[in-house]
Amino acid sequence: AGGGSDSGSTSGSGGGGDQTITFIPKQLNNPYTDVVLGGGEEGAKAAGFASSQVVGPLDASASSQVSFINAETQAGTNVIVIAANDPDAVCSSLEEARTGGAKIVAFDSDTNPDCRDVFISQVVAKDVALIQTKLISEQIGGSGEIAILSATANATNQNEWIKFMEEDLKANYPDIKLVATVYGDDDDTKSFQEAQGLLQAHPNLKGIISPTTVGIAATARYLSTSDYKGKVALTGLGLPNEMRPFVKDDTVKAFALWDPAQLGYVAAFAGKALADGTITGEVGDKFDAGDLGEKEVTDGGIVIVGPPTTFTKDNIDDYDF
Amino acid sequence: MSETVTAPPPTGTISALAPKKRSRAARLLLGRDAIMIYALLVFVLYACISIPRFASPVTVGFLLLDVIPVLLIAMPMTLVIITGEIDLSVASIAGLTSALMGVLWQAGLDMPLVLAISVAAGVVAGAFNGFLIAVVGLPSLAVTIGTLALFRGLALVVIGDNAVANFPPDLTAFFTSKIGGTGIPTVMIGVLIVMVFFGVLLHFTPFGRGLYALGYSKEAARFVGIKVARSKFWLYVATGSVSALAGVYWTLRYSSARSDNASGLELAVIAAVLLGGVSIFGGKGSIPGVIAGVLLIGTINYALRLGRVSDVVLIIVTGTLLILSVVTPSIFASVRRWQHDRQVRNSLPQVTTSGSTRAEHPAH
Amino acid sequence: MTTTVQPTGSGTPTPAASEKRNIIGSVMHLRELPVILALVALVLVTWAINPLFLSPQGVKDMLLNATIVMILAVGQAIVIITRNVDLSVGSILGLVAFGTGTLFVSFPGIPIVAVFILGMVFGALLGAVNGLLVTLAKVPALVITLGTLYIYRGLNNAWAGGTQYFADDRPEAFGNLSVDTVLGFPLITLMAVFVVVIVAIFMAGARSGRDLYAIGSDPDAARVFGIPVTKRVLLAFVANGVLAGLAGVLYTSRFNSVGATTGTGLELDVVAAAVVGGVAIFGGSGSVVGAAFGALLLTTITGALTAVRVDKFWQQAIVGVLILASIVIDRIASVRTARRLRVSEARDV
Amino acid sequence: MTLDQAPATDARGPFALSLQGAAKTFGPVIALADGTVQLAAGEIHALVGENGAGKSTLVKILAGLYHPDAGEFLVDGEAVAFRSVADSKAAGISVIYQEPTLFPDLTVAENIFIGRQPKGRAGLISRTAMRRQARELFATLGVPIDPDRVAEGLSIADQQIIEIAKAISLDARVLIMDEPTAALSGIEVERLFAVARSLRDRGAAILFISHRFDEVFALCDRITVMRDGRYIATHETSGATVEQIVREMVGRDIATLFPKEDADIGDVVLSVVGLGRAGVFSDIDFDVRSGEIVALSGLVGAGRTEVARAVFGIDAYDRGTVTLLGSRLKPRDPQAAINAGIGFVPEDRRKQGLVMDLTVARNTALTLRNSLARFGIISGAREREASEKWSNLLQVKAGYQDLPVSTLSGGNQQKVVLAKWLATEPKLLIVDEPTRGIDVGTKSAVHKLLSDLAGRGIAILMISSELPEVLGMADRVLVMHEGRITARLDRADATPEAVMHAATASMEGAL
Ligand SMILES: Nc1ncnc2c1ncn2[C@@H]1O[C@H](COP(=O)(O)OP(=O)(O)OP(=O)(O)O)[C@@H](O)[C@H]1O
Ligand SMILES: Nc1ncnc2c1ncn2[C@@H]1O[C@H](COP(=O)(O)OP(=O)(O)OP(=O)(O)O)[C@@H](O)[C@H]1O
Ligand SMILES: [Mg+2]
Ligand SMILES: [Mg+2]
Repeated sequence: AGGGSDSGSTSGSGGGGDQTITFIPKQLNNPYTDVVLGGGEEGAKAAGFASSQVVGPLDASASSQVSFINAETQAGTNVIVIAANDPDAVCSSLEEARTGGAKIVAFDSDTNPDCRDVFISQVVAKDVALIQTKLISEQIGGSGEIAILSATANATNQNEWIKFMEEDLKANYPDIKLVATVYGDDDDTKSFQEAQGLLQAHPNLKGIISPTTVGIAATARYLSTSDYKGKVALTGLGLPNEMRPFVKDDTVKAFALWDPAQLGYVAAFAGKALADGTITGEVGDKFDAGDLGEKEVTDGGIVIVGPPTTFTKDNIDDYDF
Repeated sequence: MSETVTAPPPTGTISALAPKKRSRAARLLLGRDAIMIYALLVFVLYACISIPRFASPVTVGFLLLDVIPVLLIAMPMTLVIITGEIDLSVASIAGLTSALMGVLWQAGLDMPLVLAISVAAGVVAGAFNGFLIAVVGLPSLAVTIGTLALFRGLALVVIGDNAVANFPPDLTAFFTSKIGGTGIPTVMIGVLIVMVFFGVLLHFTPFGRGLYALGYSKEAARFVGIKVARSKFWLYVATGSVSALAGVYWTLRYSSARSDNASGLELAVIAAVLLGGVSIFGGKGSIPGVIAGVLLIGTINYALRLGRVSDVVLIIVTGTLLILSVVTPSIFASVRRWQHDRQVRNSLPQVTTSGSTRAEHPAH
Repeated sequence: MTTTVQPTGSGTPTPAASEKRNIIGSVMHLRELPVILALVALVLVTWAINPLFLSPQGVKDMLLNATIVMILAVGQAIVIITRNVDLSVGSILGLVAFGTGTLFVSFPGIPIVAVFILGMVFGALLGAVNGLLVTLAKVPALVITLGTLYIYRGLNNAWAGGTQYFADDRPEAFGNLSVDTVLGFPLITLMAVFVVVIVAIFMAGARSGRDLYAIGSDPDAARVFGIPVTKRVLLAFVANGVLAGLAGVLYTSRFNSVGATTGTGLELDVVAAAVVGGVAIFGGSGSVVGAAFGALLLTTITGALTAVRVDKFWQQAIVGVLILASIVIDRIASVRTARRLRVSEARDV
Repeated sequence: MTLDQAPATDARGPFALSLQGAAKTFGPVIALADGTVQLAAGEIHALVGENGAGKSTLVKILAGLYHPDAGEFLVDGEAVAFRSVADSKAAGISVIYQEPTLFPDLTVAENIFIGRQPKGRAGLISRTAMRRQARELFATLGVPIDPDRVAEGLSIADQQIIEIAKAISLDARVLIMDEPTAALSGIEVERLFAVARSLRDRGAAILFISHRFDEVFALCDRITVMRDGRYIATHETSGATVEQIVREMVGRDIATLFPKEDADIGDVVLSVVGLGRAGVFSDIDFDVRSGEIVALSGLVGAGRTEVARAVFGIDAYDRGTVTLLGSRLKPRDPQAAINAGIGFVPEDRRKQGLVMDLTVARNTALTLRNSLARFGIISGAREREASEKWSNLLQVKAGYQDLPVSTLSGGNQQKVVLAKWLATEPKLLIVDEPTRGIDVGTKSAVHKLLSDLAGRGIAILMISSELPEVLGMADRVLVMHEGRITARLDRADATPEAVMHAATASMEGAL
């Protein structure tokens, strides 16, 4: 990571052309993550980083990211972009990285706000929650039992959405009853079996919300291969490429997601602005996010990327990620 | 008692080929442990030269912080494996300890009390293993696969899907603090005490002597008065306690108490212990070798991360090292045997001749 | 020393009497009995609480869940019986599953049979690597397969990267293997049962199958006795590889996605299933049928606990207790057998 | 000095099996330098030699288990090179090894027929046929062993009998038996001999290894002597004497074999009262006094070892007491027994007596590990010192101190076991088959040693299946049958007839 790579960073927007950025996703080799990171790499290049790296654990456990952060601290990386597996476990090592001069951008899944400079959020958390409750309500006709199949029990983002969903259900959908929340740990097999368990334990279940791409795909696979196909509704957050067959065979009527690539893209620009000192992460700070225009830091040091899209049979073929 | 009858001539061995006797020092310097230590030194040297920024106190700090849980648990695990047993539940005990710490701290107990209760839970968990294995006499591999699930399950029962993070900052800072400018984490002092304790216990006490006998044959051990059940029981209590300490360390270092802390660590510990030269069948192994094994894996791990080599490579390297560590000696041995056989064939021509000239034994 | 002493053989049990004792005895002392009883009890109790548990869909789910672990447990039992162990099965399954996905994507229209064969051959190769390392270098299987667990997983990660193949990438007919049923039994479960039966007959009725027991009972004696130990142990590992390969193909049929992490962490579940099914961890005794029931019991317990809505946080702890209980029961049974033997011998002598 | 001329061979035609000048080394150890033996069809041929003479090594070469470094190996006049045991089996050679090699988890019947189980329907193994054939075999041997029990837990004698059954059931042309009688007592030995003779009469060639000369002379047609890994001579049994053979084996004369000297018999050291364990033994009462050697005699399986194990605390007992020097011993606590002053030389040195992977020094010092420690720490120097002292006393070669015990011959291993127990300076020494598989030289040294120990006031409880040893060594003989003591004989009354009578259950022999 030396200054020998100047030639490749002539388009840098001011500041040192030898700045480095490293992305640490929750887990490597996960399709959703790959889309996010693809956007990140593109953003890093566009923002003018000399080099960008992706490192990370092969399993999504709480502490597995720490030694990667440590290695980055020692390597003198300027910007660390992280999707935290656990908001607190990564904190002390991120503090150490900051002491060493690195800027910390959280994306996708937030860390404890004290340990990062900004958090790049997909969308307003509440919007994500509301769109899912709305979709499920439409699909089950506004009343009946539903359940949630989430990722890991500690996932920061999912837990926040679930909280909003519960509130929304109570306030606006009195006839819908949330009977269970289970966790598939973003593991295909586990999610599959959790879905199966839900249906057996709750014979009157009318719908499932799975606010995680692995969970919704596994559940869709189970439903489409069982007697419950067409009888139990399913929605949540999914990748269009993964969900396409299930939308086409009517297992799933509609689901939502933002464009994951934008998340990485904006994170890279936020990192650049922090490293250049153009922003500090204060509320109201504005920075240029390349093709996506100007972004603003809102309450709690959060940058919102864009609204979620709802995918149905009619529009799913327009997307490729 | 030295009359005519009592002096049979030295039987059996004829030292035609002078036995190449190594001195004790040579044996120490060429032993299995020594090779592990050389391997570690060579790798450290290599990393210092070829990986930028590796040679720095920061490395020492981060590296040691990473290996401490494995290093801790590997100590009693070495003793357990030397007796021919195994403990797969160690990581689950660490997880259970962590979960308990979280719940108790959340409930507002004082930190010393939280620590005492959590470590006590590890002791009880170890004693439970020990009871089933040593007293009831069940196979340890099977039992600890069961308690691996049980203790992890209890951790889930205790803390569910919550995570507790608000431990006192002073305390968590202490767990990542370094001794002066050396880069050595302060907690290494405690770890060192554990290492010395188990090293002395294994290599310099009657108890340790007994463990090797136990690992070879339970019957043989019982005949020399070794209390087989009791020794094993206490070893499991020891692994339980040390795993609990590792759980405490994990919780406070990451400042996060969760049910899945340290999950999967058992295989890493066993891999390190085996790499350190302990025989999985028992009866062989040493603490210095194991320490070198743990540090070797830890250093390679850290060097690769610093060089931004993917973890994919790391796990392949770990697996390959593990296999090499057991296959290489066996290859060396067969090469040596082959060379020896050749040498013997050349040096024993007179036997063949005498065989063929022994006309009194016509065989045709 | 005199040669006129009467032979002490008068106490030998008469053949007829011992034959009768054998039939009743062999049922009563079947190592598989505890696990079968536990399974029946579990299913009945769960069904009483939640009738949906034995609905056609419930039964189908129960069997489907068990199928893959069952095949793996049978393979593992073969290896454990020879006093070895294969911890790399999860990684083998992962590699084969991803390979299966790749085959369907790279060669659209490839016959399903060919995929099964290629998957099993691939598994056999991976198993053979384990077997060769264990037998040629004469080193403990636990160490070798812990090593290949890491290596195979690393290769899977390197090969797959972030790529995953989804149900959509595969022909409908292939996916339907784990959907369609015959008499309420899913097709892949029938395949698994078929495999169990074949392997069980081999282990009990073929000389080379019995050799595996002899090797596990005392490997040194087996070598001294002239049993081709290397060949047989290699055979056990290859057979396990084939079965893990089959499991990998079936996994791909049943689940949605296959990728770098498919099958991670399965190894201990599989060993646990064999142990619960009465396979002695140090080799020499147990049966593949027992291992299959062990797998069925362990996978069913999770489903049963969900069906009766036991708090999910308790589930893993209960699985742990179950494993321990099965080991304890096995021990009680063998202690009783030993005591019976001791007393009856004393009478016979 | 030896008769180097082998008997005329032309009368016997080509040998069924002929090994000449075979050599085998293990690292620095030359186990066999000139292994030569020639077996003719229809003869029983003895192979004798001291411990470590290389007999077992030679057997393992014949079995295809070891590959010789040199030498010529002919079967029926054809040169062969066995690559594995399977090859030797195919050539019709069947071997009983010195150490039983059974599969503990398999049934007795399956142990006998493994690899060649009778087949029934559909090419699958027929258990019924296998069971029947096993019963027939046991009937020939006249032993009551249930073919359906697992081999686990069988006494060494029963294991040896199963090995014999296994070997003879192969109907081999060449049968090799490496000390098959070491664990057997009179009756079983006789039956084995009857079977061996009938095999010979059917034209088999038999190689028989034993340290008991009465057996060798009773059974064998020819005798080959080995010493230090080399062939010495072959004799027709009819023309040889024990003295001559012994001289060739050791290279010098042996004065006496059983030099038990009278010692002053003192106070009671061990007192066993009413000891019982359900199904194994009951009502065991006896005393052993200082300076006294008490022999426990009886047929194999009579429960002698079990009594000794219970006394030492290895096994539990249901009833009775064990008292040493006036204080009661804690049951099931060998360490307490050792502390009180008991030493125990067990019958199975491979599994019970030694830690085969450890060095001679570590093994010898294992019993001393507590007393060698200062402030809980053992020093290696003190350990070696202690070990050297005791192994020198027993003439374990000094150079062996740092070698694993597994590389020593059986006799030297037994010396290490004795050394480690003498090192504890016991008040009572229990020796279970102390000379099992030991050559005459070492054997008489062991006997002399036991006698010396008794002379120094140590009480000795000896279990032995060798009647001459029992009669020669013991001050008193206790005979056991089916778990009970059926006779207590003083030295003067202990005749072979009296002992055998009691051992075979006629209760008249009891007091
Ligand atoms: N595997 C081995 N490694 C090293 N040395 C060995 C090995 N096997 C045998 N020896 C040595 O070879 C020599 C001959 O041993 P062997 O067992 O053939 O003697 P033996 O005549 O059968 O004695 P015994 O009467 O005690 O059974 C001994 O000195 C022994 O220590
Ligand atoms: N470990 C064991 N488990 C079960 N039964 C045993 C065990 N050891 C011995 N027995 C049985 O207990 C009885 C007594 O055996 P024991 O070995 O004590 O006889 P022994 O008189 O010492 O004979 P020897 O020492 O000559 O073999 C026999 O019936 C034997 O089969
Ligand atoms: Mg021998
Ligand atoms: Mg005995």
